[in-house]
Amino acid sequence: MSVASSEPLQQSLPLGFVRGEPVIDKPEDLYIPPDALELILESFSGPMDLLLYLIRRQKLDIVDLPILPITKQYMTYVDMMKELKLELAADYLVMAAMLAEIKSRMLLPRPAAIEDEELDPRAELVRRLQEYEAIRQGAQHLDALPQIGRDEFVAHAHTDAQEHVQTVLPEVALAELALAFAQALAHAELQHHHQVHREKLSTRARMSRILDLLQSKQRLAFHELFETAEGRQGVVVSFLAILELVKEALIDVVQIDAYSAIHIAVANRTTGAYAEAST
Amino acid sequence: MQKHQLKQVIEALLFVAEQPLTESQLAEQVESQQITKKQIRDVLDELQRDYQERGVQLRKVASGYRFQTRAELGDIISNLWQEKPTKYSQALLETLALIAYRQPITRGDIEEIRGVSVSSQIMKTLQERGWIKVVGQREVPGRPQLYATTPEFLDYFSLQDLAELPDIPEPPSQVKDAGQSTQITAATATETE
Amino acid sequence: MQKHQLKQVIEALLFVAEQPLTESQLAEQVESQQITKKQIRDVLDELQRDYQERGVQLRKVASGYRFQTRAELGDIISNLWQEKPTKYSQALLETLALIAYRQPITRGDIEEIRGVSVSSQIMKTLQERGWIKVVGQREVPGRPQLYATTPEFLDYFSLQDLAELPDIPEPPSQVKDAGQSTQITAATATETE
Repeated sequence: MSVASSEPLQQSLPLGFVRGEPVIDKPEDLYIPPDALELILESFSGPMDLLLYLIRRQKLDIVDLPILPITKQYMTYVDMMKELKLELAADYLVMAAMLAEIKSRMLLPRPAAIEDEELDPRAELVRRLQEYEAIRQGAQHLDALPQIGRDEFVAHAHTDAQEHVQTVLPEVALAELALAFAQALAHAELQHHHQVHREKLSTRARMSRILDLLQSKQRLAFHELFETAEGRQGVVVSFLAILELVKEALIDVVQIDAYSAIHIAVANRTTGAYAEAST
Repeated sequence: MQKHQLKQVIEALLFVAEQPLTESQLAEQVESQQITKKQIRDVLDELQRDYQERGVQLRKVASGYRFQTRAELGDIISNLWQEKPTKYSQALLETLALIAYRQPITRGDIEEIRGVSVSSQIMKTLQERGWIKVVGQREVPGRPQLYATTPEFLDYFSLQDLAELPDIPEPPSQVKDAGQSTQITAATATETE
Repeated sequence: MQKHQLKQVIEALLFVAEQPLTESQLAEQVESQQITKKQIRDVLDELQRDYQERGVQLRKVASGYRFQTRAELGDIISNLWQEKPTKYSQALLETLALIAYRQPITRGDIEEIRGVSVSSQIMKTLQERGWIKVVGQREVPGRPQLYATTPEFLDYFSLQDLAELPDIPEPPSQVKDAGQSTQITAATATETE
């Protein structure tokens, strides 16, 4: 995760602990390498974090914030950061200015009449500190919650079920097909060339069947194309289909001698004279 | 580590590992705990028994142990990945309609009527679906293939023969031939516009 | 479908689904079998009991049910991967906490409380992880975007809803925002003000 690398690590790196409180003050009598101090100062996630740390360290009451000592200490840290030429976020200076302003307003004598809590110059800062403290707590809660990939892992089993997935083929309704045909003709504005009738369709279907039969056999005896079971109408349809196939030069009708059996065969390409213009 | 916990660990590891795990790999994961291979094998045996009748089972495959779903559940489980049925494009429907109503017909004929080229994909789809087939070639230069519909096409639309295809509303300019339409009883509700 | 088989199917589905599955989603998977939601819920309850003491457990999180490993096994299991799990920065956690506990909230609100400008990188990371999203705009000049957390955020922390987040003090209201509600519920996530 890129955050870890792009954001400075904010975990405190105290010099040590005294009664459970991290010591990150620069003790007067102890030399701290500038590098270490830098790490400490960089570990604050912002001015509110620093301010809250100073208050907590001295067990001060946020609500009755002693603004003078806090401001003084805050400035000491900011000066240290400047001294170490840390890339001091402007936010720290904004806070410094705010503290200075509150301090000066606290020093001004106020008429007793309008002295109430609402007008305490510290009120806004106190509110923000309380809310920030609550949020810090929320952040700790989040960090402590079990996290997927850190504490808990999603369980998976192998399956070959994907092999059972069937390709679902689109459905088509008959009416859709008829509509599509009408649309195709309408688009082409060729309606008058494509008269479709029931009779004609039977003929065209028979044409397909005859061609299909000729796929497997080179030649078919004429009588093979007629089925008596179909009755007179079937004979007519077959005959019309043969005529149409001949007309479209798709088949040849062959008779070797007079009175010999008539055969039909796939049209010889040399004799094919199909006219595209027939439509 | 107690046996109870070892079993939990091995079970959890098998459920989160991307690949099957061998006994050695499992032993490695818990190595700091001084577990023998024998203990691991015992736990695996026990887990196999525990899951005998469950929806997932512990199976040994070539590269190790893994949990996998019961074979007989494949059909039902595959619903998870089942795609929603799609719809055919207008181009495909028109192509199919032209083949149905005007067969036998070449691709060139279809293109001429539709005024656009017919994609090979459409012809392939229709052939794979078993609805159309080549029934011959037209004996003109290039010998274009002639397409027709198949019995499967009729079956799909519950037709006995092509004559049962719905009649198409006739163009306004056409003079209706009363004698030819006497047999038509099916609804001819489709409209061109 | 017999109850025994229904249980196997649901168990298997939960182990192979990419995402947690809700009762409705499970019902949909077995819909052809005419199973009631009540039956599904009973099976889920039973499965939760069955796995109580196992290495993996059936947990209900914001977007459904899923099997996941016991929290206390985290250390051993994370050994499976070379990479250490991401450690989130204090700044990111504070930003996420603000959005989770005080949603819907603007970037300006976050900056005011944290006292620092919010890095775009953090907002981007949170959005890429799918943990936060824009749910509206506050109707003030500039119409700043309001952020809220998502079900994925809850899933990540194995929570069912925001009410399960550990409590923190309510925001002090003496200076402003006196009317702001402090109730955190899942419903706030969809509020757009």
